[in-house]
Amino acid sequence: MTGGNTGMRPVLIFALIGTVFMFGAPYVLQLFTIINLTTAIALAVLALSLALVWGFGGILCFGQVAFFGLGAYAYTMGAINFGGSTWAILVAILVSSAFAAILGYFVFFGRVSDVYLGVITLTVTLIFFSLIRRTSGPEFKIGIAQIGGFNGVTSPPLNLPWDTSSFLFPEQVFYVAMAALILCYVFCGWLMNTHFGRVCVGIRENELRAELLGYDSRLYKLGIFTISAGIAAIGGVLFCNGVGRITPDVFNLYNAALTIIWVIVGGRGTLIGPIAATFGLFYLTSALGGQSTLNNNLVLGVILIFFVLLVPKGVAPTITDWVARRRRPRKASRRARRTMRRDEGSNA
Amino acid sequence: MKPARDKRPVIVETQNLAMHFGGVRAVDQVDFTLFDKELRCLIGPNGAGKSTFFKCLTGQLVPSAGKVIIRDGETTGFEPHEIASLGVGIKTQVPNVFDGLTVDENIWLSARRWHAAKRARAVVAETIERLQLGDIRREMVGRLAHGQRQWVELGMVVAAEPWLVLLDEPAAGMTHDETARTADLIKEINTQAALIVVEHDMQFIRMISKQVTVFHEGRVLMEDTMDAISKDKRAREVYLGNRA
Amino acid sequence: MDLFVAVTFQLVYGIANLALISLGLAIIFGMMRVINLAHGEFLMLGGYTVVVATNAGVNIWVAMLILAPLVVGVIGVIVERVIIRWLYGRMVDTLLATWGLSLLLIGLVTSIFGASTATTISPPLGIIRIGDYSASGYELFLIGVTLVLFLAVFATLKLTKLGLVARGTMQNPEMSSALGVSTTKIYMITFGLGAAVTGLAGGLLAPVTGVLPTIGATYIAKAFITVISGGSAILAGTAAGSILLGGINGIFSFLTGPTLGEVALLVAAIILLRLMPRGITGRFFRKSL
Amino acid sequence: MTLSRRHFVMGSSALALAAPATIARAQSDNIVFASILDLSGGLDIYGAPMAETTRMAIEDINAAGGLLGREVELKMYDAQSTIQFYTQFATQAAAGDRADTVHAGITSASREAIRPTLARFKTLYFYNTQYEGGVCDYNNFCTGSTPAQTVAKIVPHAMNKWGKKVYIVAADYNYGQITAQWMQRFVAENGGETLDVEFFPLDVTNFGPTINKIQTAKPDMVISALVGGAHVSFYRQYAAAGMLSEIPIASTTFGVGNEQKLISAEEGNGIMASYGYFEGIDTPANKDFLSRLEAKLGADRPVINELAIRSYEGAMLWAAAVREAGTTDRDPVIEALRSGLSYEGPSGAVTIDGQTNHCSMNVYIGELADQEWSIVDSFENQPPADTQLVCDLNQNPNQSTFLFENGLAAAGIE
Repeated sequence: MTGGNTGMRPVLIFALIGTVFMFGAPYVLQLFTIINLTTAIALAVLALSLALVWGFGGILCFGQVAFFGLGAYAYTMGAINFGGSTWAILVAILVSSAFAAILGYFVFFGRVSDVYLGVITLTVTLIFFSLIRRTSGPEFKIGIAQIGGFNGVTSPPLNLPWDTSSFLFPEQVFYVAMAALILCYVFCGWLMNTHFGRVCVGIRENELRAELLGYDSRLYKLGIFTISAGIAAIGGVLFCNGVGRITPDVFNLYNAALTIIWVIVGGRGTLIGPIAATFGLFYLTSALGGQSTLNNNLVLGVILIFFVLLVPKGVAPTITDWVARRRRPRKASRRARRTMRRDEGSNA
Repeated sequence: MKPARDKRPVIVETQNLAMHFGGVRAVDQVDFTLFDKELRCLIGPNGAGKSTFFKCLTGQLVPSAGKVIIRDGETTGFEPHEIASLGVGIKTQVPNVFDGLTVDENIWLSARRWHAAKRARAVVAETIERLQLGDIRREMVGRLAHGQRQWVELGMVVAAEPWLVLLDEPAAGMTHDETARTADLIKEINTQAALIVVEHDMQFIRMISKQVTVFHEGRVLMEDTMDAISKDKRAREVYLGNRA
Repeated sequence: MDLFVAVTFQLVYGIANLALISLGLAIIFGMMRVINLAHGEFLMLGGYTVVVATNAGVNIWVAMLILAPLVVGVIGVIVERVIIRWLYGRMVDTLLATWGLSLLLIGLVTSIFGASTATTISPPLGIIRIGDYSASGYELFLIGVTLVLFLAVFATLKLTKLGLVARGTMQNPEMSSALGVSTTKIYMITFGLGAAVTGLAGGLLAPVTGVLPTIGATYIAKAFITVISGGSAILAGTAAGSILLGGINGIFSFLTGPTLGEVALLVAAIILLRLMPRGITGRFFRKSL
Repeated sequence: MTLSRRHFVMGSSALALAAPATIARAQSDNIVFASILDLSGGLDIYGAPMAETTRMAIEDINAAGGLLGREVELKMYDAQSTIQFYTQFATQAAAGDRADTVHAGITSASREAIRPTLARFKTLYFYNTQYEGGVCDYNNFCTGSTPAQTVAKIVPHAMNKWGKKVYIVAADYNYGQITAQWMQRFVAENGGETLDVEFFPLDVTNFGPTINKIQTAKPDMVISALVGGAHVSFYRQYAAAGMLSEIPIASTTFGVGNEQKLISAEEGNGIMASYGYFEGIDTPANKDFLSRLEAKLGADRPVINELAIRSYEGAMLWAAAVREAGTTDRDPVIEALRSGLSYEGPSGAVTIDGQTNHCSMNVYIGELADQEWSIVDSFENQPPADTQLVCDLNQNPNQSTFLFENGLAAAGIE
């Protein structure tokens, strides 16, 4: 696992690549690919949120999809009630963060840790799954929006800010999604270079030491947990736009597992790794859906075991280490100079 | 309560402090007083209760009975971060450092707790200089030798500029030279702050100590200078006996 | 009165059922600090063993009581040798690897047997009458088996060397190596034993619930929550967790219907873990097995 | 982010299909038939047989010379029991493969996820599953039976045979709830009494408490709308408690996933069910179909149920419409279908009802004996009466809604 302080430069480089992709993709890729990419991007935002809370905060949240799904539902309910998506997006982020804050208070101030925290978050996810599945019927509604039970509910598409008559088409939502992903990514990168972010990494490394330095680890954990829930909610908003619908399935065990897989494949302690892994595995699962020789569960299971056993750090950190090992002997002095500059810059 | 031998204000005090684990009384009715700018060593054989007592002071353990008072306020049952936030620097027995971060980052996290960004950087630079960590400042702490890790932890304590420092076996696992340097550092810290040092190494204690408290079976056996203790029959029996 | 007896019987059966599906997971968790997320699939494999064996003409009792634990136990040992042993001390990683194993097993069984399998096994015992009410004799049998299984595990822990190490590990996870026994071997046996108990449970439940490749998902969350709520003591923890959660689930199911019964179980588990982060036996009955 | 407004196409009806100029043309001159079903994950128990009969339908069409002199190419997607893949593959099929028709979906959730996508890309859509009814969409043909078709027949049949007091158990989700409502309605219409209705989450496997309640209520029969693999436990536990011989069971959902093969003969004997198809239908068309299927897949072929047969017949209905329209273009094909097109298939005559885009079909009642259904009664040409109550596409051809989304009451049915 790498330290949290990697500086902003790689973050900005990847953000630039993302921006180029965002404007270039529509001229290279087919329409259906662009439309379908929205879903992948939404899931990448979800992976990013887990990369933040698990990879940097050290909090193993099995139920990150709970915040993702909650965001999607809150957006859908909000957009139906308000007749537009602008406020609904804010509501989604707020609802999800607020819920995370309450749940986080409950667990972090109760000093629930490790695997027990994982169980509680997973359980909360399963409660959503069970409860929302049974909300079919007219008596279950929020405002004028029916919750829809097992079948789920149609999510209104995004519209231009405060212009409820101009809905975006799926291929246009792609731009919004990509921009949101880039912004969330830069935000997370920036956050990890702030005092707050570094303390979070410190707590991940050694909670007692952070406490002995006078940091209340509970507050920091609560903070990063809440922020990551808000980011997951943004992913949820994009997701229900990409799919056009939100169903309780979003809360199921398979999706909870998949989120963990993205982060472990991409690498804990990096932000770009899980994003890249999401796109890679999304492509893979889509490709698997077009064939019927290999069972998909089989393939996913093998990937997960393979990574845990042989590439436990995940792809991104393994590549970084490999590059670093190859460069170190010859370019040690240059690297030291660069590190120094980087530190000066990020401490400012 | 022991009569004050000193005009300096009392900054740490415990009253009837006790810590029980099941049926075992690890610490039993300890009354303890520390004055401002004092340097006190706690000694005693294994299982005497000194480390448990230390953890009651740092908030790592909540005492079963009695009170801990730091400066003017009662801190019994405080969380470690609350104790540290009073301006208390703490080093635990096992080196507690951020293994995945560099030496720089470790010390920065301590300095930044108390200072704004710019001043924090200056404090980090000073601390690195003072502890002569310049050569390894970019290294991951997890890759350093045991003694170096101890020093990084001391660096974190120093960087917080505390007025009270609690150290649990600071010289454990250090080479002879490192131990001597640690002793010097402790004396230097003592010019600004009071210290409580739990230690095994008698030589080390002789290097730094003025007043020493001897623990035995969870209680304070005696409290005196190192010289007096080496001559005391009871102390020799329980602890020094065959070693001094 | 008859109703009361019938409902109580169902309540006890619900608790025994929960204990039965959780015990194997608890053994592995309590002794090795490994959370086996492929637990549901081990149950599924137990069920498949029984179905395949009976279809091949094996007596159903032999299939359930001997073959199911044997086959799944051997699979457990293989899994431990190939995957788990590389990951000791890395709780999260074992969790993830077993999650992968769970997906793999579902995929494998689907590929071999197809999405649905013809099963012709039925509960081999008759009906018991409680006044106007009746219940399945097989359910009574399962309650009995659960009790016997607990006693057997208790005896193993109390009387064998394995049990000694197990108790040591439960008190102090680092201590087992200090006892001078081959921890590698002990871990392998433990995992195999846990798998075998799980296979037995899966085999016994096959006639009640049927067998599908995806049936494991129905069990895993419940077993998982029961074991974590119970804490690290294998028997006391599983028993306490099952009684509390199974009891709440049963009572709510009868009073308000099964949906709220499920929700009540989950909510109870969350509150419990907030109050006792180390589970029931992390707070009470600490010295128990 | 600055995005020029030029990129945003305003309005709600204009299609943005023309926006990026790089859409690939269909790769060949083949007619493309896309199928999206769950072939892995929890729903594969339903999807697998549907996929087999879909393949067989395309083979049959091609064996008969294809359509309009062109070969029909089958693109099959596995949605892996995940809703997002439905939207994704539907987009890919419509915009990428330029499919001429898409036959897709098992759950209502999956149908509702892809219906808007296919409407937007003007791609003809067939949903070949029995479901709760209520879809009213010009572009979407639903070939499966709906509760009013089957429940309306089985309830009086069972009540005549067993008695008037009924206990309903149903899966706790949209389909189960709406089906339970129709059950209550037809019980009342036939002068019966519903003692209790109980709903079960889809993953419940312990039905002990409910069996106690049924014993307390002492109904003349139990009607079940339980669904899915976990709920099969109900029938096992019910039989194990000795109840099957005392209080019989009727169902319109038992057998959807070939549940009769998942329980033993003793556990299932006597259960009554109603569908638009049973293997035992004694017609040359059906016998021929089954023998050809067996020749293709061998003796361990899946048991054919209504889901599987509609997948075959849905494909055949579409093929017949293409032949009649003389083109694969959507609008003429829809018109051909809506003109009351009929196909004589293994289940009998299936006729498109132009008012609702659903089908009128034969309904059969079967009783289970030794894991095989034997047909005890049949009703010809039953209309989709429930959807007809609320939907009239002749009046409003632009309608594209799922009217029962929030239950029957919300659609104005008491």
